[in-house]
Amino acid sequence: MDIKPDAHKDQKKINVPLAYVKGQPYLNIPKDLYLPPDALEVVLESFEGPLDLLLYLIKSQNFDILELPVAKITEQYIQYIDLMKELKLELAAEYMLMAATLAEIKSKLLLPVIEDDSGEEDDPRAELIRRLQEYERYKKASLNLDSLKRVDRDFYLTKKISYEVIKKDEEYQNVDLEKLVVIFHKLMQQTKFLSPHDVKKEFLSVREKMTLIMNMLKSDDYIDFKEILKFEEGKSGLIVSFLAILELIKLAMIDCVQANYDSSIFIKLK
Amino acid sequence: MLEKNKIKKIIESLLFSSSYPIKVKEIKDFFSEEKVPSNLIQEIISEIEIDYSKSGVNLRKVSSGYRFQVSEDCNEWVTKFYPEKPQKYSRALMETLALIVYKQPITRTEIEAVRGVSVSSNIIKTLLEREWIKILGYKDVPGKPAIFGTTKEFLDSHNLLSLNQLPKLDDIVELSDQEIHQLGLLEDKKNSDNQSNDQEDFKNENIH
Amino acid sequence: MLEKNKIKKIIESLLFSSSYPIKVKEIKDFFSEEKVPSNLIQEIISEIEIDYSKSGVNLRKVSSGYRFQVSEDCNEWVTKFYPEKPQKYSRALMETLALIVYKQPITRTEIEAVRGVSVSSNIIKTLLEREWIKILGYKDVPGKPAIFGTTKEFLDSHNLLSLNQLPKLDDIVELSDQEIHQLGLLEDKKNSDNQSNDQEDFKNENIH
Repeated sequence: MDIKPDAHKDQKKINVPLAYVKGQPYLNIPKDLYLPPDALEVVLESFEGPLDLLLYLIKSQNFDILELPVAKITEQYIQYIDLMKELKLELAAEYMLMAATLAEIKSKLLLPVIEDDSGEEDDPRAELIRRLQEYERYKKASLNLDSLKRVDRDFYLTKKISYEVIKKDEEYQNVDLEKLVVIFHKLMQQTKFLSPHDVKKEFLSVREKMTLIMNMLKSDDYIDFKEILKFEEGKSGLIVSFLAILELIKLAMIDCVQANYDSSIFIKLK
Repeated sequence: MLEKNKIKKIIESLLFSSSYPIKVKEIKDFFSEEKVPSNLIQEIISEIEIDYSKSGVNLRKVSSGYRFQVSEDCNEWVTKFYPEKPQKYSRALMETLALIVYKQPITRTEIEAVRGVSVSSNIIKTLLEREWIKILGYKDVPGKPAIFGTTKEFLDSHNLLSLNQLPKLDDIVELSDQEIHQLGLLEDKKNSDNQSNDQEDFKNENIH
Repeated sequence: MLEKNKIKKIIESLLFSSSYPIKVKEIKDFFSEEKVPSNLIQEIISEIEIDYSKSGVNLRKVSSGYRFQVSEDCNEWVTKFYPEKPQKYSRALMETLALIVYKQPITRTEIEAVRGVSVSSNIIKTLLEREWIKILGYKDVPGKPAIFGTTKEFLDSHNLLSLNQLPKLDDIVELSDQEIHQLGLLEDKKNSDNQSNDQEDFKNENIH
């Protein structure tokens, strides 16, 4: 029996051996192992853990969980995990732990029964039986869940239908100003255009004034230098305006003209 | 005010263009701006439900709202039309899911205690990505393990309105022989008749 | 043979459950197994087209087949129903804007000199269309490049009375890495490592 249809497996089928152990064909399986003879590897791979394997051993031989014939089950369990080891299946530590638990229960059962004060027998199998029953409940529940109608397997939804996005006269979303300043700072650092200590409070004022001056110049051909210098802005305001003009001249954006030595200074767009 | 017929058209278009179920409240809120009375909305939704009851798609109420889905008697045809097979989940995943469904809120350690094996991270990841389970919080014990529970999406995916509609755990009786066949071994044997399915299954387990 | 009504239901369910337009040929091929004559398929599709013509969704023939789409007069409602995604500005746009804001008046060449890459015309166009920047004049150098500065609209839309109210550079020079991270800058840096994200940015630039 093959679960994966690859050439290697097909060959195995032809050659009869069930599996290869340490390179040798594996032909003999323990006689009392309840196992469909052609399903060895698949079966061993298919257990979801030691409880699952135990449950299988119990069920497949029609034992009652409550009667749990520990001796028989332990023997078979160990045969299974030996096989798993030989087949180099990845064997979780939990399987070994269960083997130890079974062995412990088995040895306890061999000891003479000691009755406690209440007179009740303390069955060493009780805890394992409880775990098996609980696991079985949820295993059954998982099958029930799997058999529920499930989307995209048993029923289908309508797919999202496309629509045309109608552009509204929305206001543009603003930029995050904090982010803007950080981006600027980073750009400056990148280009070493501005070292941090050069940053001055007036920085923006000068720049803003430069834009204001450019705007003034757009409407008039010539502007009197004095019109730009607004005395009501105070000393620092005057300095800012003056610096703005100097900066604009430096940037070759404006021209400064003066007819005579003592006549008014005019500014015009270059 | 909007005409009733126009409102109906709009509600239809909303239901069809949504990728998730829509709550009646969302529709009512949406139309309250237009001063559409909320009882009219309810009336229209009921009308749409009837209008489509004989068509290839039906309006259906699920846990998180209303959605259209393929009518029951067309499911097999849709399955047949699409060549790709649905994802098949491993037994380990289904057992983990069952424990989360029936024993929620539950931690991974508690799941492992019942299953007797460790739960692979891929299984938890798959269930979280599928949005069938979510982290409800973290348990106040060393390691602060996540506490898992199911989602509305899980209910929606199974056409359930609430967890109460799930088969009861208590209903689960001793397994019959026939059921044993469905379990583990014989199930595997049966699957082996369908090689492509098994291969897919195997692949899935590795991926998860 | 299948009844006509059943075939109609099935075709509806196929059209609604498909993420792609379906070709008439695909439907005909699908039903040929059931011995449904192909002219009947065509007839049914035309009927569905008419059935849905007054509804919120209409059957449309597009280049790759038939598909349902939201009826034209419902588009604005559907658009309104879905919350808008916050517009994300590309890093390139933010950098260009930052330079115009803090170093105005400035020419494109000067922006490019600082950024080290050319400034896409789309970015300038977007900023001009938005009326956040304007051309203040043209510089008297070869090519007469435009000189850019910010507008009153830029201040208004950001609730500023003057550029002086912008966050000062000195305030942020002391920012820790963590704070810069919170502002999203490092996030951008990360994005630039990721080509697909960059592509998205670029797309946005075209849209804005």
